[in-house]
Amino acid sequence: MIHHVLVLIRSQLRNEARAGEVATIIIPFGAVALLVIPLAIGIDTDLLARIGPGLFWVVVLLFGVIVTHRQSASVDRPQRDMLTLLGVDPAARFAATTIASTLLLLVFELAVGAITIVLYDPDLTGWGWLAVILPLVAAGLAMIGTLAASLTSGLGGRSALAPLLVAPIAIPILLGAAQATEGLRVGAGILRWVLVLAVVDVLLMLAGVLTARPLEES
Amino acid sequence: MSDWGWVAFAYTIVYGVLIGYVASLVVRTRRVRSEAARR
Amino acid sequence: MSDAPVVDVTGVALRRPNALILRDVDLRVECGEALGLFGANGSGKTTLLRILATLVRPTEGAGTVLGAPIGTPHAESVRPRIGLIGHEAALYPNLTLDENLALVSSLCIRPAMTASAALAAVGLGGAGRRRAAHCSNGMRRRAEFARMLVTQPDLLLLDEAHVGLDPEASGIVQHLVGEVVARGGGAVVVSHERERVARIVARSVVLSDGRIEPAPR
Amino acid sequence: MTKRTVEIGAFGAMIIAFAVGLAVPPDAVQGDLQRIMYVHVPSAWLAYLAFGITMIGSVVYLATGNLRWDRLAGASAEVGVVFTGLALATGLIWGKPVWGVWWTWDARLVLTAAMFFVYLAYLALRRGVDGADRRAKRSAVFGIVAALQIPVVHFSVVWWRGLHQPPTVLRPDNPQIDPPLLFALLMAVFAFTLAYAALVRRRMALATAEDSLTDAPRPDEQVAGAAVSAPQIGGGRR
Repeated sequence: MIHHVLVLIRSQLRNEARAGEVATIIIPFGAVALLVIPLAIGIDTDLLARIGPGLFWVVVLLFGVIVTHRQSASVDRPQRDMLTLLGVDPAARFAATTIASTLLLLVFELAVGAITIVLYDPDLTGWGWLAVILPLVAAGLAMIGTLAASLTSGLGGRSALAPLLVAPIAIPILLGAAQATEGLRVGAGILRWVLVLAVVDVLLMLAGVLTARPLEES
Repeated sequence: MSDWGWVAFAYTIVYGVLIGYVASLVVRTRRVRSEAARR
Repeated sequence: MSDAPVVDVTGVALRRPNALILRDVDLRVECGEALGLFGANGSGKTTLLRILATLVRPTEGAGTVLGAPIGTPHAESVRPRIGLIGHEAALYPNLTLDENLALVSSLCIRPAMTASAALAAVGLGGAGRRRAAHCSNGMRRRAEFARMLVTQPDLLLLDEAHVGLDPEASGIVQHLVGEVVARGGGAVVVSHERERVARIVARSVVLSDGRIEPAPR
Repeated sequence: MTKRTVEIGAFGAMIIAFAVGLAVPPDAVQGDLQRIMYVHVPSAWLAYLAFGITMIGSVVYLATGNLRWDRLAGASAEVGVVFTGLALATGLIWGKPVWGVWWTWDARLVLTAAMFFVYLAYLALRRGVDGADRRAKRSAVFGIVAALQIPVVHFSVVWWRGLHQPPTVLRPDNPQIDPPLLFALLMAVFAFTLAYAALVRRRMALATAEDSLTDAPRPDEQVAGAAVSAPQIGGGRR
């Protein structure tokens, strides 16, 4: 099982590295979003510095969904049949796709984060905590996105439906992440918000593993 | 708008939507029934 | 392996929203038998193959595939012994043929051949470093046949086996089917090329009106 | 209880609740605007109840595979989205004269809005999937994921906005609400809940009829492939 997961992660990441969808399309798209927001709300550098982290998380949430729905993660029926017949457990497939997406989302977060720092000049007090917060957010988004992708696989209107499934469910992730960074800025405790993120991740992991089989059969 | 105006507004929306929803259920049920009868 | 038939299903029906795909299918494939399956476009051949591969649960019907009752969790245990080639290739487009085959052999419980040996056997030894997306349809089909050499299934299910194949490549189909038959397994070959199929199968049936009928001679 | 009894009871109770809500004296503090609460509170209660029922239906469906539970989940979600929408709308209408703004970032408001969108997503998913079994499985999975997340959404939103004044009704030792007004509120909750039950039953019956229309056998049923015949051009049948 673990062997299967590792093999699948490697081939998914390699597939994405060659396709380059995250690096050449999704990251630039997120960067453009960060660039146009000040054009719409005005160039008040103090204001931008204050809302920078919040905007960063919004961009991560909305554009991160695209990362989990990249072409290289979509498994068409022939590939899925092949993996099933090779005896790959649906839960192993969920785990592999989720972990691969988590790693790519981390890359996405780092790239978009760097752009946020350059454009908005936010306060970076306590940035060491990001080493905990960023992976937790990436994992949560990856799991929601992977679940949404398998829920909508093979349906018409899939590309429009998946983000609608993800966004409201991801509210605790957004709140947890945004409040944690806000807490860092004002020097308040952030443990509670890190805990929210961790709980979300654990619940999603349970849901993903337990429902992989019924989803497989549908 | 007076207080009663706001109350009337709220009640109109609530009861209007509920009546509309009941009507839509009735219409949809009828449509399915007639479709089933046609077969 | 035992002498129980490789495939033995009766009364298989499959209902999908607004359509009945299969009505009442009885099908038996003995050990060491290759069966040709014909039928018009849209008659449900692909779906029947997916049922035999335990990937689709029939609405009605019972029977066994490789000894495991279909539609039960038990059927999952025989999946690694089933090989299915559909009309679309099950390849990751951005991985090379080598990498695709290596993926299969590392997921496979007991690979019968290395990835590169299998590719060489189907005549793709020189194309191993090409990405699947850059290969022609015929090459992708050959890569799929190489996958069968790696996994060595006891039940071989070939959908539209001869589409896009040059004469040499149809020799591969003949070899694969002959091999599985010699092992005492079974094969079901779906194709529209009746002459070519007749050469490799012992018996043929037609799927028509949701039922199996003997093929007209 | 037959379907008819529930429906007639719900209808009667709604009329009584409507009349009582308009007849009771105005609230000491809020005046006549308090009357909006007689439709707002029961709608909000049903938003939660409907979601709970959807969750139960999803779990039991996945455990048993009985499509009845899936229909219950789907019906409850559809009726729930109506009441959640009404709870939001009446909340806005109450907020404008009382607070001076339509919307405030109150924890309960944000939570209700989030639930509304989760419901909408759930219904959109149901509409997108063909076939009763497939639809049931996928929507049950989403129903469970959503149900697991709702408490987390609840706590995170509450923590985000700080704790708010708890509901004032459910404290029998220290009643802060006049008996007639309390009666009007409880009557409304009772009537709306009965209406919810009647609507869910109707919706389930409709779902059963729809499923039997698409999935059940028909005498003149076409088998796959029957729609394809020999071509008219190119020499016909080989």
